[in-house]
Amino acid sequence: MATESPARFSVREVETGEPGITLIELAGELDAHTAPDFEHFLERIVREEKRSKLILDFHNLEYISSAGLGVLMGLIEEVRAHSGDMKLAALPEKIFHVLDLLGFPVVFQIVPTVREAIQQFS
Amino acid sequence: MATESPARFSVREVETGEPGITLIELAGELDAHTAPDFEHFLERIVREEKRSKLILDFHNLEYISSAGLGVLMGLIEEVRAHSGDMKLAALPEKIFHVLDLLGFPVVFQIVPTVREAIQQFS
Amino acid sequence: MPKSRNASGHSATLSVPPEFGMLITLREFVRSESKRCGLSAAAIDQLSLAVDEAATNIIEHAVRGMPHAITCTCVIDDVGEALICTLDYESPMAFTPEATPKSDSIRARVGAMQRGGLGVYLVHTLVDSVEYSREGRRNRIVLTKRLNEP
Amino acid sequence: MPKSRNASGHSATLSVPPEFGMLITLREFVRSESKRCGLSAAAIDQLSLAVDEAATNIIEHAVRGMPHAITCTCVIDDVGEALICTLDYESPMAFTPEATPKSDSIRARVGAMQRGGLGVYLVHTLVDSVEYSREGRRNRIVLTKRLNEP
Ligand SMILES: Nc1ncnc2c1ncn2[C@@H]1O[C@H](COP(=O)(O)OP(=O)(O)O)[C@@H](O)[C@H]1O
Ligand SMILES: Nc1ncnc2c1ncn2[C@@H]1O[C@H](COP(=O)(O)OP(=O)(O)O)[C@@H](O)[C@H]1O
Repeated sequence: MATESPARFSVREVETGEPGITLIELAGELDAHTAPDFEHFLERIVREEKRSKLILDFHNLEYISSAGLGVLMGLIEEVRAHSGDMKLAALPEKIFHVLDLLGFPVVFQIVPTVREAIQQFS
Repeated sequence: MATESPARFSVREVETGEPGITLIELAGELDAHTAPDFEHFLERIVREEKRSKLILDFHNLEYISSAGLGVLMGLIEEVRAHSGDMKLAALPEKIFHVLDLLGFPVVFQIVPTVREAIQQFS
Repeated sequence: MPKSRNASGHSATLSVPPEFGMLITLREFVRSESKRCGLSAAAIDQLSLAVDEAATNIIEHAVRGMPHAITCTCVIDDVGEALICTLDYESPMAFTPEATPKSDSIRARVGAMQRGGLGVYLVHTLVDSVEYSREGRRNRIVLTKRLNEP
Repeated sequence: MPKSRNASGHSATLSVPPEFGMLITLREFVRSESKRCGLSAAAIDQLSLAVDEAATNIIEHAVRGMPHAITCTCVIDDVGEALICTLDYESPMAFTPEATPKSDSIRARVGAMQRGGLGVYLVHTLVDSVEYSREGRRNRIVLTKRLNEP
């Protein structure tokens, strides 16, 4: 059944010009339906391509449920094991609320802007 | 049952500073449920208060169905019989489309801005 | 007959009591389903207005005050080319408009400042096809909107 | 038992097949109904996330692949103070979480980078009350969200 909207969630890599830093832009709604796409995307970057300085740009993310948060949880240790990190940048307020409620700021670096996340890595 | 949202449709009079001209601002969604409110409001102005130079500001109107258009149809002749008019101003494009489809521009003066509607009356 | 398998299994169904206060719920449902199915913004506006007009008529002329819900489903057709939106309701009488109003007669009507009579015209104008059917005591109105406007 | 009259007559009911792809439809329905009922923007976000988490669990742990729809209704309670959102589904087994997770244990879990186990906590944290019940083969989860936050 062709009932998938192409636009409800997307994840893509964006050039930063900074070697070694990977910027990933999320957009739309990240729920149990779209989390597997997100997970495959991140797994390829972390496991196959062994990249470990990751910035996730949440600016255009409209929604996240625990299914999406689980993807972050599932890969953060691996990234850190390769001396890298996964920084979460530009969180819309309502998305920050959800992460905050669950204590994510203790584990994840949450950064106001992508620019600052890049500076922290450089 | 208290299932009414206060915010789904509103109609109110706005001061213009121009004596004899009545500016009415519509906002929200005008459908078969909210059309009676709109109709009572307009009837009071036209029948009880005998005002006849009316400008309807559509700028904040998000939706209109034929039930709302019926209200306009039901009072336009009366307004004109009192040497007045009912001008429709600042229509959002998607609302203009609906009126245009039905030939409303033949009957109603549709004016780009409230300011121009006021000038036409003055 | 509309393809009834489209109204089954894999789509969401909204059911609303026959009250005008539920039209907004119905429109929002059609908007969110047709967005999910990939309709353009203009097509979403057209389809949700068509469904509102059809449902307004169902409530006004067929079932207001009756206890039976109106149900609505939206699904993509089997070939992936159109969204099929079905309204289904119980009614003592069948309904099929005798003739679909023509653009000229609607414009003449509006030009003469006659109130009413715009709903059925809008339904038929805003979507690509409209089918009416009856099965037992239930009427069904099926609106089809192509995904790619011609 | 939840007041079952609230799930009847005067409210809209959405029914969706138990598929993750339907979560967005469910959220949009809860959003539009709770907006119509006058919930604040923040409360709408919280309730729709709570419903999503509860429904995700229903699909994941109870009914995925089964033919039965999950139904959802949202109504204002009799005194006009809260929105009652009910999820209802057929399942071979009852479900009531043994103990609601506490904030500390969730934070410890997250701090230890353990994946999962956040859904039930979110459901209970984001709304004012959660009731679980079973009637015949149907489970019901009733989420209550106050209209005026304390
Ligand atoms: N679902 C329906 N059931 C019964 N009669 C209907 C239905 N829809 C439309 N009608 C009939 O068709 C007529 C034309 O409808 P419409 O074009 O919407 O104009 P209006 O509702 O303003 O009369 C109605 O007056 C009514 O008699
Ligand atoms: N509706 C349900 N039916 C059956 N079991 C459920 C249901 N909801 C939750 N559970 C059980 O509760 C556990 C905790 O759920 P949750 O907090 O959402 O975390 P997760 O789903 O990540 O395990 C689940 O693993 C599952 O065993």
